[in-house]
Amino acid sequence: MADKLDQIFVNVLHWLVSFLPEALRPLASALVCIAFILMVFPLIFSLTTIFERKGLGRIQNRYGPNRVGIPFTKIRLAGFGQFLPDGIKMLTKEDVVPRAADKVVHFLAPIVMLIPVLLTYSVLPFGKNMTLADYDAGLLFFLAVGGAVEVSVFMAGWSSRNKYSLLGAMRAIAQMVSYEIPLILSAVTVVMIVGSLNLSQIVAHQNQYTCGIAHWFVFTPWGLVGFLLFFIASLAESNRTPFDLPEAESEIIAGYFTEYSGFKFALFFLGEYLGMFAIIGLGITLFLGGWTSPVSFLTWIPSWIWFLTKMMAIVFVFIWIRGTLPRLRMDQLMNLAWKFMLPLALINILVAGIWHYMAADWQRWLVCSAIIFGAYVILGRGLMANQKLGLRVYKFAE
Amino acid sequence: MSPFFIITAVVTLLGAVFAMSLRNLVHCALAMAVAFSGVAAMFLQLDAQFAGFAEILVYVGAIAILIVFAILLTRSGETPEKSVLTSGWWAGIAVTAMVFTILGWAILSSSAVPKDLPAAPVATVKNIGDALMTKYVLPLEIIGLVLTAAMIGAVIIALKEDKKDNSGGEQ
Amino acid sequence: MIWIVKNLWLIPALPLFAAGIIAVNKQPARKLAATLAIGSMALGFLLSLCALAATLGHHGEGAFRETFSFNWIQFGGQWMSIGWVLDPLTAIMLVMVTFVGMLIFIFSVGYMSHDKNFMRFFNFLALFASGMLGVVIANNLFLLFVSWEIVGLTSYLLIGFWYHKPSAAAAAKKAFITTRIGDLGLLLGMVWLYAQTGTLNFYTPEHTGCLEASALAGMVSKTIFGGMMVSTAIGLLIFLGAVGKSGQVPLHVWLPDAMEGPTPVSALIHAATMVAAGVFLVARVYPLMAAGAAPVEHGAPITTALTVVTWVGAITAIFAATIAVAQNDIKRILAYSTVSQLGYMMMGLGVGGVAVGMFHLITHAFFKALLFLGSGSVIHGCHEEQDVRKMGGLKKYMPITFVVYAIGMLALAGFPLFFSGFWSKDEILHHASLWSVSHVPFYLGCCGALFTAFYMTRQMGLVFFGSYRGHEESSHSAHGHSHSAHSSESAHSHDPHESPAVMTVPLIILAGFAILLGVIGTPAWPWFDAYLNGELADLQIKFSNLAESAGLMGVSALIVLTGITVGWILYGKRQRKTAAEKDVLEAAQPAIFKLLENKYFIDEIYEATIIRFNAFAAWLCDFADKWIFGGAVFLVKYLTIGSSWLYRLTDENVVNGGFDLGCGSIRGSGGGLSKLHSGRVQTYLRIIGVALVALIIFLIWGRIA
Amino acid sequence: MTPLQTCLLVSALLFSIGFAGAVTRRHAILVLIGIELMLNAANLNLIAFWRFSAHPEALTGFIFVLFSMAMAGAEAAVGLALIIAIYRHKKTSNLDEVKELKG
Repeated sequence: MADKLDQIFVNVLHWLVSFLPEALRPLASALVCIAFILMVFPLIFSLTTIFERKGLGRIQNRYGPNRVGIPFTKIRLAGFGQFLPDGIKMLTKEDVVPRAADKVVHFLAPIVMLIPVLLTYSVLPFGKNMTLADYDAGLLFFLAVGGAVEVSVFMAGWSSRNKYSLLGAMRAIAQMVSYEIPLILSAVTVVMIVGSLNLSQIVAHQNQYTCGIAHWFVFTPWGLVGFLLFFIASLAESNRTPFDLPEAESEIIAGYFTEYSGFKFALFFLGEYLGMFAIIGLGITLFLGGWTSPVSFLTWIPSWIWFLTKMMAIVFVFIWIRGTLPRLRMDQLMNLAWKFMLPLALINILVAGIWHYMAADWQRWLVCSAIIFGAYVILGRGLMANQKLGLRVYKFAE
Repeated sequence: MSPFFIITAVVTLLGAVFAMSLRNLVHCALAMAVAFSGVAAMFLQLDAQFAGFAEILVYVGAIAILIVFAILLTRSGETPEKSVLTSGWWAGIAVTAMVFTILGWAILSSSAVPKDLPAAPVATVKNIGDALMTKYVLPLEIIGLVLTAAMIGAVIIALKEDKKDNSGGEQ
Repeated sequence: MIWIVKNLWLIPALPLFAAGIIAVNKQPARKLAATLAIGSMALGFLLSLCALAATLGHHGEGAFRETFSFNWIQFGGQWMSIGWVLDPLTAIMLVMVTFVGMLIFIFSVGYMSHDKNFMRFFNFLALFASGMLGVVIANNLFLLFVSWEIVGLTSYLLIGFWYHKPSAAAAAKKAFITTRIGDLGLLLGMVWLYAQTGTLNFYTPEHTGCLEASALAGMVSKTIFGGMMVSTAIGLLIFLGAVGKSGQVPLHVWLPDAMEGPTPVSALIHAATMVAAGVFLVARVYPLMAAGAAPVEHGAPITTALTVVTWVGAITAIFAATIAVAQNDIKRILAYSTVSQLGYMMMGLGVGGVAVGMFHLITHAFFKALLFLGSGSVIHGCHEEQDVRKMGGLKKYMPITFVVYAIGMLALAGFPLFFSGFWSKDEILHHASLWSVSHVPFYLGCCGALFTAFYMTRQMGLVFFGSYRGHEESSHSAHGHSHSAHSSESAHSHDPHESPAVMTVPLIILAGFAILLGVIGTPAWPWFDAYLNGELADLQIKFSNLAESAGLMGVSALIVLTGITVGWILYGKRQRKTAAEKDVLEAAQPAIFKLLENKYFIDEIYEATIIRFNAFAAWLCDFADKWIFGGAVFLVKYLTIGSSWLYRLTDENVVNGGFDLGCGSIRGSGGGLSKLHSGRVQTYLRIIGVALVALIIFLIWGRIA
Repeated sequence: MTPLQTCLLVSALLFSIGFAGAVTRRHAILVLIGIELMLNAANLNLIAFWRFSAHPEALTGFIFVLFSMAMAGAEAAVGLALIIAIYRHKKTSNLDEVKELKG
């Protein structure tokens, strides 16, 4: 029964495709999968926007949206009906294009944004046997395609002919390029241990249990550090607080999509959130065991539920961080990436190598933890060396 | 040849033509990104999955962005009013024509071309990694060294060198 | 294998580490230096006791012998292995060296307390101890040689410790160079031995070492010129090293001069241990020396090598003893006494075997260290005065020193029955009297014993009896003689004073041993002999043996008593009045006394012969260098100058003109070509394109053709 | 035409387009873009030869492409740094005006 529930989507797909002739089946199943992804993830996106607004509201001691429910009834759904009027409003707004803008590029930018983001979903394993394109070099595909988002950001920023947009775009690109390096390097550790770039194999490698605890990589010293680095880098990659300088509505008025409105803005918005989901999904796959259960007695819960649960948990952490931390300065942003995360990620690769080649007993835990801790302390001190941290003095406020 | 291949080839060549002929440099760079994506797609068609992904990662993700940055840093993002061609462009066209003619002639007249299509080769990541780490480990190390040297060299070349500006608040 | 065998290396390594740590420490850290050095020696002493216990606990066939070797470096296809051996010889030497060394280190803390180079001193001392212990434990002539040279180096450094004194620097050089002559022999012997046996290990578990039967048989069977066995020749070369180190005639000249070093150094290095290393070396390679001899029922086997050893020892013994009679420096007397006693040891090795020589070595180490330290105490007490004529009556001022010094003196003189020196010397004389080759060494030894008793009594009489004669000197040279060490004391008092406890306690301990050690080697209970030969099982007191040698003992006792009596009459009862007064013997026999005082003019003879020859050779070389080789160089120089002048003429007039012409035309054509070099990248790119086309055409065309 | 020849022709075209741009356009960055296109044409060539060779399992052409990509990255970084440096010195990136090395 549990197995049936687990494989319900796969079986439905097989059933659907079985009506077609043999030659068309692969194409048809791909199309069905794409349709499915296009249905599910935008839905999650729209729910997440409400979730985020409500969460932020709670953190900031407000209510957040709590009115809109099912029309013509008294059912309010705690405000979760809000996304529908929001979406309708967004899609029906006037599409304003600046006169000086480079029209073609301006038009293409949101599309170029959305395509690579959607492409990345093709390699993520959402559940057992639920990978759309099980590439041998899946991780490389994800990172390569994800890198193309930068082009769209540039296109948006440059084509708007607006200095805020351009500034925002340049900031975004600099930030993405910088944080892509620790992101990739922290993923490399997993590749080293698993010996494959295939995401399904990476998940399968973590789908083992000792004493009822899963072999998630986050439970190892290098994996923990890798996950934290990956987590920070993915915050930056998805332009979330505290790395939201490119959008910084209080400084440069939403950055590279200042000049976008209506449908195009919705596309950007969607693209951004889908990118966030994708990179969280990758983080889950690499370090948190993908669709596997953390403890062996919970394996009866369907794998896709696990995946979505983990994803939403991390989305919640993202929202929590957004409500908690202030925005970084540009120099702090760059220092963190180049002087702290990059060396730590490199050392983490070394540690993963040591982990791989040492015998599996307590000594390797000790050695690996010691190296990482030492590196953390030294790098942290290096990062803090030139910064006079202390209570802020408000010169003009009083 | 499959229709997919023809489509990608056409997209690639069109992207290349636009990259070389548009007046605005940013458009050129974007067209170049299209051409590179097309080349990557062709790699995929030729069963070189890894190379295709690497192509996207390197060219679209890195080099295109780098070029865009260089365009903005040299303040050439605007469409120029003057001619965009060199003084001796006609000679260049002539030489290009010669080059293409001779290349095409060489390709078409070559007899050393296999007629039959061999089976799709296996280039799994594992094979590539094995080859890189065993047979080609020396070139790999050298390429690493070259990249490091290039990075340091690029940083040094692009550094501001005049010491007079150091006192200013420029960051 | 017993753990101590495997860890025997720790004994030399501990002082080595101590030396290293002292060397790298910040300078004024006296406590650390002294603690480290003494601590390392104390630990070494404990380990040595363990080693001794291991050898004592052995009950089996033959002597206890365990080795531990490992490969060290590779020469061509062969491995040089080094290692260590534990046998009774090693064990007894280890105990002696570490124990005496420890006591002397403790003594040095007091003696050197005012020296500002205290740390350097302890550094060198610890290094020396490490080298010496290395010599002792070595199971390999190579390791032995290395340690031997470390010992030589530290000896050099310590003799020249007060290098600002020219005499000390000269003495250091002399010691170093003289012992080098002997070491050359040792090195040659070592190389030859390696060539013959293919190994330098003394003993191996497989019995393939160079001192074991198979190797010895091979060397005995070969002869060189004059029918001399190879083993004998090698043995004699090695013995040359021992001669240098142990100050045997004719290489003894450095040892008395070495007394320029601080007194603990004299005691440790130049009396107790290092100079005994030569004796130890001969004892170590004794199987080589004795190889090829016909078996004899009593005493040592008779071979050419051992005969040479005996003769050299006997001559040294009497020779040095006579010189000692006429010396006035307290340390110099002891130095010649040391040379003489080393001669006895050599003689003992030659006539009686390892046990006889080694027994005297051990007893001598204790009482000679005692005497040297006692003299150090005296010198320290008398404000660095070393001339015995300026002492006198110290019995009153320094009672403890007097008692222990008297014990040492009686032990050295061989006072009957109660002192260790008597038993060990008597054993040598006993064996010498039974030597079948010649009786001359026995008579020489007896004369030496007489002289020994005499000069020691003389020294005692001059130093401790009568009245103090130091005032007359110091009263008018007090300012020139003031030492920083004593500046804190009351200025008017120049009386000698007793030394502090840190100096006297080691003296007392050593004195105890100087008496007691004789017990282990009496003819009645020849434990030492048996121990070294590995016959520990059946030991009981045999008074019959005592009776057997009673006659000789009587003669020996008579000789000693005669010497002491004569000495007492001449120097004890009848005290000299002033320091400047002539010596009694000088008054009686001025010529002989002069000869003895000047050490038989050996230094002068060396000066006149070897050194002059050396200087002549050096002058010859200098001459050749200056005129013959130098002339050739000058000739070449002028030839070069002349030819270069010629070249210049040619160059300026002929070559340059041609080149100027050529350059003009090349510049013209270069100007033409540089038009092609437009500086435009794209022009170049076009040219490359054309070149590509040309290349492809060429390739395809060539293929078709 | 065999598939290999098709690939080679496409590659030749790509090369020629890149070459044409590199020799006719005035802006230094465009020359660089042209060179990148030519490099890509070469890569395409290599991949095609690898795909249609008798022994593709040797991976020679494939690995060659990877190395050539890495070289291209290095080349682009240094080339763009040079262009920026030239721009800073001469306030232009027009190659017609950059001819200091004229003989």
